Amino acid sequence: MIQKKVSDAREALQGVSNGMTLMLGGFGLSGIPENAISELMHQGFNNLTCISNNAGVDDFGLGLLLQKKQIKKMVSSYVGENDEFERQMLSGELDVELIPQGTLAERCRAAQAGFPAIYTPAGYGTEVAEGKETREFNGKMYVLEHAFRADFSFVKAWKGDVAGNLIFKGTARNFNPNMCGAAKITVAEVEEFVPAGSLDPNQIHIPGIFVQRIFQGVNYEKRIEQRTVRQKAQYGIG
Amino acid sequence: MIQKKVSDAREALQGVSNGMTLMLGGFGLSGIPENAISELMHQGFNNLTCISNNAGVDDFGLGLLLQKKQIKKMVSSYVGENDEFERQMLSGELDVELIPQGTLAERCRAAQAGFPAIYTPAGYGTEVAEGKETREFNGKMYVLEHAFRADFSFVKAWKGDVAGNLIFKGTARNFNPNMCGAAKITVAEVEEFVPAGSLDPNQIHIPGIFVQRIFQGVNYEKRIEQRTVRQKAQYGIG
Amino acid sequence: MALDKQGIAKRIAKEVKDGYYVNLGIGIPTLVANYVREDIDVEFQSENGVLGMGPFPFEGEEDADIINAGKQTITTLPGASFFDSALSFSMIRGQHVQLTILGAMEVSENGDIANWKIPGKMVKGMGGAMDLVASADNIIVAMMHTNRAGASKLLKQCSLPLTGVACVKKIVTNLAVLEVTSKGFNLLERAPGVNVEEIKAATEGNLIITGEIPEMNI
Amino acid sequence: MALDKQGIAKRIAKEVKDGYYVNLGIGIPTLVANYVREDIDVEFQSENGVLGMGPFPFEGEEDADIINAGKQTITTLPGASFFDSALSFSMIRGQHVQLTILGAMEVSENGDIANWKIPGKMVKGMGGAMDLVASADNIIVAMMHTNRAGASKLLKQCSLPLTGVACVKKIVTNLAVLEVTSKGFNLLERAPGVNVEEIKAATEGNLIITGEIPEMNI
Repeated sequence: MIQKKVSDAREALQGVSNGMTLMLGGFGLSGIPENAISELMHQGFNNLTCISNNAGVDDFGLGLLLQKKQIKKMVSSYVGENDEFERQMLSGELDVELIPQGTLAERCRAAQAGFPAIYTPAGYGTEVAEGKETREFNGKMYVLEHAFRADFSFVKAWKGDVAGNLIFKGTARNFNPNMCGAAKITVAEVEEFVPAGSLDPNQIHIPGIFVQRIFQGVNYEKRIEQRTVRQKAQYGIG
Repeated sequence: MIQKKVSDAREALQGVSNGMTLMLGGFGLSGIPENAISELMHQGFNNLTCISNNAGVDDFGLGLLLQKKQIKKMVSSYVGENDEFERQMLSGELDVELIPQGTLAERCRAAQAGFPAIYTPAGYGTEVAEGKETREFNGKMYVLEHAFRADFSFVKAWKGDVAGNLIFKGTARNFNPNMCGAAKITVAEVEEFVPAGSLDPNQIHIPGIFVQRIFQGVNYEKRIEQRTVRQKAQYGIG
Repeated sequence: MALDKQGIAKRIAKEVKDGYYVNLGIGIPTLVANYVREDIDVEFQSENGVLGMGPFPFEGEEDADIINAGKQTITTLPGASFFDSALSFSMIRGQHVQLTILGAMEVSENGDIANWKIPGKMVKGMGGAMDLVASADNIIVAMMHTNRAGASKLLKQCSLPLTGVACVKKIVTNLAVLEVTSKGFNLLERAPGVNVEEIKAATEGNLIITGEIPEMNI
Repeated sequence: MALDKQGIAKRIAKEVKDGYYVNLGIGIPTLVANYVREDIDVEFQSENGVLGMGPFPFEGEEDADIINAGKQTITTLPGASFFDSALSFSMIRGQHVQLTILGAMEVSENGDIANWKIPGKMVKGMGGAMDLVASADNIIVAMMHTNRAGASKLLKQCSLPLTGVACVKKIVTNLAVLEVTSKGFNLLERAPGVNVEEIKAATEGNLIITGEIPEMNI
């Protein structure tokens, strides 16, 4: 078994440098690589290009790096819920490329799977397709979108083992599996580091071959963005 | 929950007719939809185009349909291990399109995922690319390959529920997940039909949305093509 | 009387048919789930990676790992599944989702939709909306007929950056139900107590009125 | 003395380095697994959907659902995983597999390989070979230096339909180890007891001999 374990976020980030392009998993604040983001902040890298569906909130997730102006460019599909982000974007301090969510997922997957580009109908006829090649197939129009090229990919999984095998939980899965193996080096942080051989080979979401480094994450906050609930009393319970 | 259960292979095949294009899961004889193949044979459909990685062996798998000359054309990556197949192909009775295995998988996945075509490096410079569009990306040459268009997709899973959710076992998974939702109608047969809600939502390989009909398969033979073993005695065991 | 948001959601719920997989956008569309008939089988997909969404969790049972595309904590129903973003958009792009309901800032008479950007003012991003409208066969827009300034949102041509081209099939507003045809907005139903003249006045795009327009039955 | 198939496999096993994911083709390549040093960590991938392949099962423990690309019953080692064909070829096309070892009917001096078809005679198909050779960075061919009729399989140009173009990096035969360079086959090692003249005689393509050619150490 090929060993991928490193001791912590610090070791996992070796080789990261200013100006790099990073992929970061997560949807909203769910499934984000909290430890990697925190370490990126502490080490103070700047001029980063971040490919991530969202940009966190003001004081959590990628919002932490935005506050410290470590990010030069964001490639995302949705960046609401972040005032500092909006300020930097409208003032021109931050370069932002907004792309459709499915396109974002598939450009990651293309990099993972060795495809140079894909044809998607998303964005055809909109400003997203401006300057891009378009083409008709079977009477429908598609936009040519290229695979991402990133230096590091940071993902967060629920369980993982020394071989780098990963299992995700619920909707915290989101972009994380698609970003594994989509950068030169993929770093996975996990909530539960499990003994080798304890994961069912049939139930692994991402085989270790797509992961170069894995570590046991610490102090997960797992903040909830929109806490929506029902009252038990209303349903005659409890 | 949307209900997908049908009673048997007979009901699952309603709408199949002569001349249709079918996808069939399996690698070698592992994970093939035995019940669907058997029913296709009994109902005697002919002039079929079959998209399947292999063509079975003389007396099992798709070999059963070949023997009865029900297949007009095979689209496969590897067709060894089948003498009748070779005879029909060399005599010109059977039309055969051989394509790289990864291209086969991805042309299924493209149909499932709504992509019209993909660029793959496989087959560039070979007769597989003859007459096809090629293109350079980042200094490397790629061949444009189109998504399949099939009428029915027949897959075999290990476990499934009434919602059409599927779990596969071991390497019997192979092309089966990629063919789900890649045809107009996807029919899944399962070894174990389990109660609704008994599958962990986190561990479903194919969500039911990709499956139109599901049934409890019967009499699985699960024939082994190459029975390779070690003797326990040789290792001081048993 | 014009409908409120709940009323719009109620009317749209009638478009949800047995056996449909449905994707609900943020805002009014989310409310539609509350009004779907209980005797039909429907599953809700959320593009962040869940099929078979249920209601909000009971207080204290929220799970940060189980949310919808609006980042709200949710639950799942029996038969649910989780999956990654690529597979989620395979469902959408591959047209496995039968009905997409989303909000809009503007819709044009040929079915263009704008709902993701107000240049210089508001740029939240398109999220999954561009993928949804580019692929879905059946798109219903849920929105108010006019904006806060009272201007029509049903236009000859959209003034805001587009989300998708010629894709909207039906629109349900606080005033009316309309279908997009090759000749413009075909008025199908009036909100209870709203008359055709009010709808005409609130619609900038070409409005087609054929015969008696029935009142919505909700 | 020329090597037998086991000998070829033994020599190739020395090319397998710590941390490599390796895809082994059918035939001689399959034997390589038996000779890899035990003190290094290596994982074998089989394109039908398994990573972390182990040895054949003990008699009576075969499972029809657990096979390799040669359709042989296998076992898995701790850390193994199963996956679908699309993900399997993502590993291959995406260059996550470090070493590909496969057989060939012909190799040309520029690294073209032919191994899937003899027109009019044998058409088994390419299986995953075209994907493998089109994407792998590091491809080693394992084959006999000459065919049954005694003709060289290391040619100026392949006569059979190609599997891939300019992709083979190294060749290990019963007679020699050669690397493919821009000028032809560079002879690196001789099989034990085989002399350079024998290799010359068995090689139709341009053979580059620089200095003393060492004997293989296996």
